[in-house]
Amino acid sequence: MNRNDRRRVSSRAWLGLMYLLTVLALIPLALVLWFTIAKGLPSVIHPQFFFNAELPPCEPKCPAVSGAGVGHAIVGTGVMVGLASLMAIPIGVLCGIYLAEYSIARWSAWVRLACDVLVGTPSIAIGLFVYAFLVVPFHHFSGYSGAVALAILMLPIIARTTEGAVSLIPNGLRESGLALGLPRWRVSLQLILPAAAPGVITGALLAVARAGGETAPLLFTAFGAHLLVLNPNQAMQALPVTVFRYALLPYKSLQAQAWGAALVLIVLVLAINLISRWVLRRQIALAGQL
Amino acid sequence: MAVAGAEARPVAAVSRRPGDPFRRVVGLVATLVPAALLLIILTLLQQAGPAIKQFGLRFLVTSEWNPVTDSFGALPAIFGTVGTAFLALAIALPVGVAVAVILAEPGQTRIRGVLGTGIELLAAIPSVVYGIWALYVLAPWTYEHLEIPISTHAAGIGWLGDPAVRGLLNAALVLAVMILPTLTAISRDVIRAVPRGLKENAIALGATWWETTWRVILPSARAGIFGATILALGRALGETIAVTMVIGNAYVIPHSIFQPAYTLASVVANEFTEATGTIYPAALIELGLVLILVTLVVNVFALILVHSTSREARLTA
Amino acid sequence: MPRLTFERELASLREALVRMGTLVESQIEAALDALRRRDGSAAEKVRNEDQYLNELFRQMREQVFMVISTQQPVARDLRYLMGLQWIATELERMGDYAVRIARMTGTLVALPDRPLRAEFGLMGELAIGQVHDILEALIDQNEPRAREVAARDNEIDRLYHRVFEDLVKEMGNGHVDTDGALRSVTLLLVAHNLERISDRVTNVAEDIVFLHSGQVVELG
Amino acid sequence: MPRLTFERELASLREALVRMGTLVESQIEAALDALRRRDGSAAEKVRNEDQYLNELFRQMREQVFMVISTQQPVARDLRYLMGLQWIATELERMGDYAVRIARMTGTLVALPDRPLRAEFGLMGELAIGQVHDILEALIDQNEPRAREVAARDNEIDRLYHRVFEDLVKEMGNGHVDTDGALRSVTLLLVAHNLERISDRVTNVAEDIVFLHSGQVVELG
Amino acid sequence: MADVQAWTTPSAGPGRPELRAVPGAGAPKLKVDSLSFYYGKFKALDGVTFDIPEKRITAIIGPSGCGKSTLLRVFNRMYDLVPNSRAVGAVELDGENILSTRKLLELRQRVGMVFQRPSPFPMSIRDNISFAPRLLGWKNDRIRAAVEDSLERAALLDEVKDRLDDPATSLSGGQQQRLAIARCIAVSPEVILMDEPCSALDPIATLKIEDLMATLTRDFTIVIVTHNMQQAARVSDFTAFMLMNPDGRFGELIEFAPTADLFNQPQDQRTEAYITGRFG
Amino acid sequence: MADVQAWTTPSAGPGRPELRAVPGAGAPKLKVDSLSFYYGKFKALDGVTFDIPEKRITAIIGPSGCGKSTLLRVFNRMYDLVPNSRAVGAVELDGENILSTRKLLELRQRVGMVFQRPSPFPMSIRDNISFAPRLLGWKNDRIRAAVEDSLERAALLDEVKDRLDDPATSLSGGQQQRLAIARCIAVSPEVILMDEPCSALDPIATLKIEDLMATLTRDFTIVIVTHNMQQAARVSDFTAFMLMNPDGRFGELIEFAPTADLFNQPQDQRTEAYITGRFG
Ligand SMILES: Nc1ncnc2c1ncn2[C@@H]1O[C@H](COP(=O)(O)OP(=O)(O)OP(=O)(O)O)[C@@H](O)[C@H]1O
Ligand SMILES: Nc1ncnc2c1ncn2[C@@H]1O[C@H](COP(=O)(O)OP(=O)(O)OP(=O)(O)O)[C@@H](O)[C@H]1O
Ligand SMILES: [Mg+2]
Ligand SMILES: [Mg+2]
Ligand SMILES: O=P([O-])([O-])[O-]
Repeated sequence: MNRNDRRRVSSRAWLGLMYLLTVLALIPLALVLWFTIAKGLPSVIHPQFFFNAELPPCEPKCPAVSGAGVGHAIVGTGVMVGLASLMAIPIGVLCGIYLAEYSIARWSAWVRLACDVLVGTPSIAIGLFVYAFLVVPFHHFSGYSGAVALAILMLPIIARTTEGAVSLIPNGLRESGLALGLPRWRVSLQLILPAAAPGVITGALLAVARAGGETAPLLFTAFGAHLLVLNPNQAMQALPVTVFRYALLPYKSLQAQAWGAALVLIVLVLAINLISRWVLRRQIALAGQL
Repeated sequence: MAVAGAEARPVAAVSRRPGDPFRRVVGLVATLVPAALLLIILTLLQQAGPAIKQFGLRFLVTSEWNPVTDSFGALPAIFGTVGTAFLALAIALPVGVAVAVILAEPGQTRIRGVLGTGIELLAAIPSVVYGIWALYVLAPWTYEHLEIPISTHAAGIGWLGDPAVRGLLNAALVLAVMILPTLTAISRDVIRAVPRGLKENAIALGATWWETTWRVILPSARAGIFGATILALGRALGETIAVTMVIGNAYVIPHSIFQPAYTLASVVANEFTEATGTIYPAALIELGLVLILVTLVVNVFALILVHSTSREARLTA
Repeated sequence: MPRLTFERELASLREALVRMGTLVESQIEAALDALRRRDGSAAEKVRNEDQYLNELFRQMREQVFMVISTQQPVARDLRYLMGLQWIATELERMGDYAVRIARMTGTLVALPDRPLRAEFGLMGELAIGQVHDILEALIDQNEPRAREVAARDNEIDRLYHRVFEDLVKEMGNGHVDTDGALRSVTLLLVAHNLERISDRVTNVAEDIVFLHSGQVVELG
Repeated sequence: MPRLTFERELASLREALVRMGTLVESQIEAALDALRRRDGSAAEKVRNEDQYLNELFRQMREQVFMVISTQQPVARDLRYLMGLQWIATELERMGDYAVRIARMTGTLVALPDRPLRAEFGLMGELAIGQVHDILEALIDQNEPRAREVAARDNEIDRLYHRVFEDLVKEMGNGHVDTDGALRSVTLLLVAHNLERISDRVTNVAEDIVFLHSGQVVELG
Repeated sequence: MADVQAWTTPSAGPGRPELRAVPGAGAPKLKVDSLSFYYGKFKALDGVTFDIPEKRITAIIGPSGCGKSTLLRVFNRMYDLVPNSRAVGAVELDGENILSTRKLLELRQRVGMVFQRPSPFPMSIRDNISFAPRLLGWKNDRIRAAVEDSLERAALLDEVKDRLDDPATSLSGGQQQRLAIARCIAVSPEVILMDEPCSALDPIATLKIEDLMATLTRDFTIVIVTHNMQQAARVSDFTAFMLMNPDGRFGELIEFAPTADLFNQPQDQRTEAYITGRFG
Repeated sequence: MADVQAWTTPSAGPGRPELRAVPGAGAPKLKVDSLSFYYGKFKALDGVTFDIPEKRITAIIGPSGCGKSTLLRVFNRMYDLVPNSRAVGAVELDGENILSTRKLLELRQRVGMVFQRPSPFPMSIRDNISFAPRLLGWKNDRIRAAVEDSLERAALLDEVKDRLDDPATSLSGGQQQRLAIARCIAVSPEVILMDEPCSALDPIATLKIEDLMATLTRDFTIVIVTHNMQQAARVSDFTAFMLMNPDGRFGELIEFAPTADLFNQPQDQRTEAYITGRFG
């Protein structure tokens, strides 16, 4: 077997190995999905799983009561993530545009560093910060503080992905726009940004999904609630918190609830993804051809 | 003629350029990010004040954690955090890059499409879901089918002994699964961004697929993959809930990777709401600070490395 | 696609060439006319006109240069350009012949008058006709026509030889004085030049064939 | 940078041209030699050789085409190519004159022998000398030399006019027979052709000036 | 190049050739006067002086890095994008100094630009052209007219008239470039700058563009930078040859003359060396 | 093109010209025989048949999309990279069929390729060249010799000899392209394929490469695809003109002849139209 044959064979071997690893990487996904559905579905199919927002009084000693719902948690997550997005997305996008369009500016280097550090900042720490900054002064947990925490969490993600997407746009587009005598802000916001839409959107979605799944920053900001709350100025429940709390309780029924909540959470997150992609498909298609 | 033309003008005019208001506006908005970061650190410093005053640097090197006697040390938590993170990275990196290489192969065959979306789905799953899955499915399984066999075979090797249902390894495994998508997604994009010419040239020179990938493509993508790694590492360090659920929450430096441990984040998550008094919460907040510090160190370190490599990266791009 | 600029250049070249052609034609006509009418001043005029012809030729050649160096023509286009240039050269030479005839007229005017033999008229008409027709063939790119025109060449040759023999005989008959000899020789050279003109026409015909088919042929 | 291919093409063209030149030179020499020795077969040979000259010319022209269409020369390069081609044309024409002289030799051989007057020898040498020297000027790209060679033209003209007058007088003196007249006229035409050759040399000189300086000049 | 026949005094090296010697060349549209340009410390252009005649095509040729693009980008102040770059000297557009004007947007509407790679905006063909007019707040019918007209003038209308709403990116490279031209003339500029507009196209598309340029000179003054000497020779009426000064390391204008002259009788040794490919 | 003088029977349209009519052209190196090529359903080439003579430069010209690159990539089986593409017919390299060989690595060592954009590997100049030899497991001194030699032959040695360990990316575009050539001849192939090797370079670098090619023909058979007709005319001994069949939408060989003939006396109307720019 001469050298070239050996090379051929080893190449094949490596290729096989890599495919193997890829499949390996997908096993957890399959398992997670499978178990979440298998364990979550039974409790989800009860209608009162959603609507009966009552949690039995657990103190001092909890009789197992089934049918406690997660409706309020869904609402809570929706409200807080929504508020957070309202805060984070515009700022994040503008920030990203600044980073990309004026990357030569010295200040942008610092902003970029701040973003990187903030992305790396543990969500729990952000929770602590918001607790100290918003909860302590107002003496009560609130949906607002939760939203702020999530917003801080989303901000750097959106900024960096936006920057990435915008700086991928060929410079020719920018120059063509400016050469037509258009002011810089129009070019950036009305020409470049739409062109970069796919990247920006994926970034925003990533952030939303991340925020939707976050627990730690909410533990001491929104804290959680047993009832349906619409006023963000009070403590609010969020799906991840529900999962976290119930899962760790030694009651089978509540653990079942946790699984159900987890299922709902996954479905919601994926739904956000798919829907928004579908809504923006034309823009994505156009920009995709660049 | 030219000279005459030049003299016709009293002074050669230097170009003036009007200011750029748009730049000032977005610049201002962008400033919010550093501002937020600064605010976070300052607030936490202020909140952790009492603990810092009391323990000073000892806090980082002592291992005791006793709310009753109000004596606190962060060492075990730091160990747990760093340990889980790097263990997770060690597991996830090779897999992630391998997947990225496969996904980056040209030609959208169906199977690759499936794999790609699969990986992206991994990213979309909330960490708490991983947590509960790990808690009720992964941990028991690994206990039975990994930890016990290994420990029995590797009897005598201390850090591979004493299996436990919840422990360092399980936390690391969960983390590995959670950071895999980050690694893969970025690495894939970086590898895709490697100019096709490089690959074609290598192939045309009679290199095999593997030689091309290993000697040409991956080196070109080095800088980018490194960046992805750092991002993943940061995520692993800060990850709270999933870890909290499977790490076993034992405030010690475990003698075996199977043994329960604790991470900075987990401690805060578990104890902060019940924390009373002045020192106790302050200490917890200081843990948060330490956590930020660790991530900060990692990031800055990374930035320096990236800067040194990125010059090369720019050349190779 | 049409290559606007290049086509424009070609057109203006063709046109310039035609201008040259017509001028040459009139020059020959004028020269022969002067010869018939023994008109010294007219002959003089022909000689001056030639300056203009040469200038046209110079410009034409220059323009060909510019077109080649700016438009990088190949294949048919290049052949066409070169062909035009060659033809221009021939035309310019024909102009020279007209001038020579005019000079000889100058000589003859100084000599005692005698009736001009008919062949000269014939040869003149034939030559002029050839020049005229070859130009037409060039303009409407008519290759067969060009060949036909070239074929008429031997007609002129025949006349030329007859004139030649007659004149030689005349000189040989023993009673010609110097003037007579000079006159005969001069006329002989006139005929010679006319014959050369029609040779040139043949060359032009060959060039026309070339610039359309790319074939190098020997006519006449 | 050198543009290897192009330079190679140019070299081979220059060389081909020189080959033509030397051939022309020998042709003229041969023709005059035949004339002096009244050698009909030698004259015949000159006429056949001309075929080869024409072939050389055809090939040369073709090669110029190929170089222009494949190498897109501009400025000096283009001038140089065109110049070479023009010179080739002139040389080919000189060859034709040699052939004519040979033909006339054919005529003379048929006539009673008479001593050839000295001017012919002189004119022949002058002409050949001119051709030879102009070729040298071309090869070592010596522009002043070319001008100088062209200047010698009037020398030949002087001789030509002397021969012309003498011959006319001779015919005018009243006792020449047809043969004599024919002989004189023929010789006269020989002289005429020699004079034309030196005119061509002038043209070549002009071309040389052009292909080096790009200036269009009128010499002689 | 009918004018060129009448050209009497070709310019001697740099300096401004006598434009009035060219009948019909009209007044100079752009007067460049001892223009120097700096990228920070680095001097990219030095004392460039020449006039660009109105409604003619002026080509700028020269080896890579000699400052062609830089010069071109001075004419519409594109260099403003480059931090601490600065131009010294004077460039007059119809007598008003470009370098000192604060009316940038107006300037760029008067001086359009077409770039090396056609970058169609990610929208429909129609929107590509109406983009700028709309933002300039034109009336709808005026915009519609402008779209028609500019497509027409860019020799693109016939090919796209029944697919105006397809994405512009679905066009071929050559069509995209003509679209870029249409987009640029939609705001009816007076000068059109082109930076190697054909270097990304195949020969056929290139010749199409060249023909288009020939027709455009009826209404516009065109300045084109091109690597391709033959192209400069084919399309332009005047040619400027630039070179990187070997010791100073800055670009300077070596020769400016009518194209036909420059390619037949270059006045400067270096020009001849360059156009005959004997350079460097 | 001394040979060409002696060319007697120019080819009539497609089909294989009599190579033996060209003295010194030697045996055909590559015999292409009724080659068709498919990208999945799409037929990119149809019945291409001609011979590529040894140690000569053969140019392939034609409008964009007519299948030039495709044809070239058949010669070293690059198309294997494109999923479900397939070649039908026969291409013989010294008599052995390329299409059916399983020894790809060996084939690609015998048939090197240079691409449009020079893509130096992210390593030092030296390593770039020793890349392939190392894979072949050559001894170190042999590799060192190969580096020297190929740089020498690529006319690059003088410019880089004292910076062999700098990153290859620090070279200029033209140098990078010559490096690519050096890298390709390091394993001493018999045939070199070039796909628009100069379209990313400025004219000076281009002429450098062209001269280099002229010298390389001493040892190599070169096949070059180029958009630039003038370039094909300048460098090549033989030219193949390809065209997209209007109705069939597949590329076919229209004419193959010695370059000088093709550019002076094209046998096919379409060829003439293309080279004179009257096309489409
Ligand atoms: N943004 C910039 N910053 C600093 N130097 C620059 C910049 N742009 C160009 N240069 C330098 O200015 C000089 C001229 O650049 P320019 O692009 O004008 O040359 P060019 O003639 O257009 O080259 P090419 O023909 O390759 O486009 C070059 O040496 C280049 O390195
Ligand atoms: N990977 C591919 N998959 C499908 N079709 C392809 C692929 N590559 C090329 N084609 C098609 O094959 C035809 C020929 O392509 P090819 O690149 O060979 O043309 P070309 O002559 O090289 O064009 P250019 O001169 O622009 O490089 C084109 O119509 C192209 O669309
Ligand atoms: Mg440029
Ligand atoms: Mg191609
Ligand atoms: O980072 P988490 O809060 O999702 O564990």
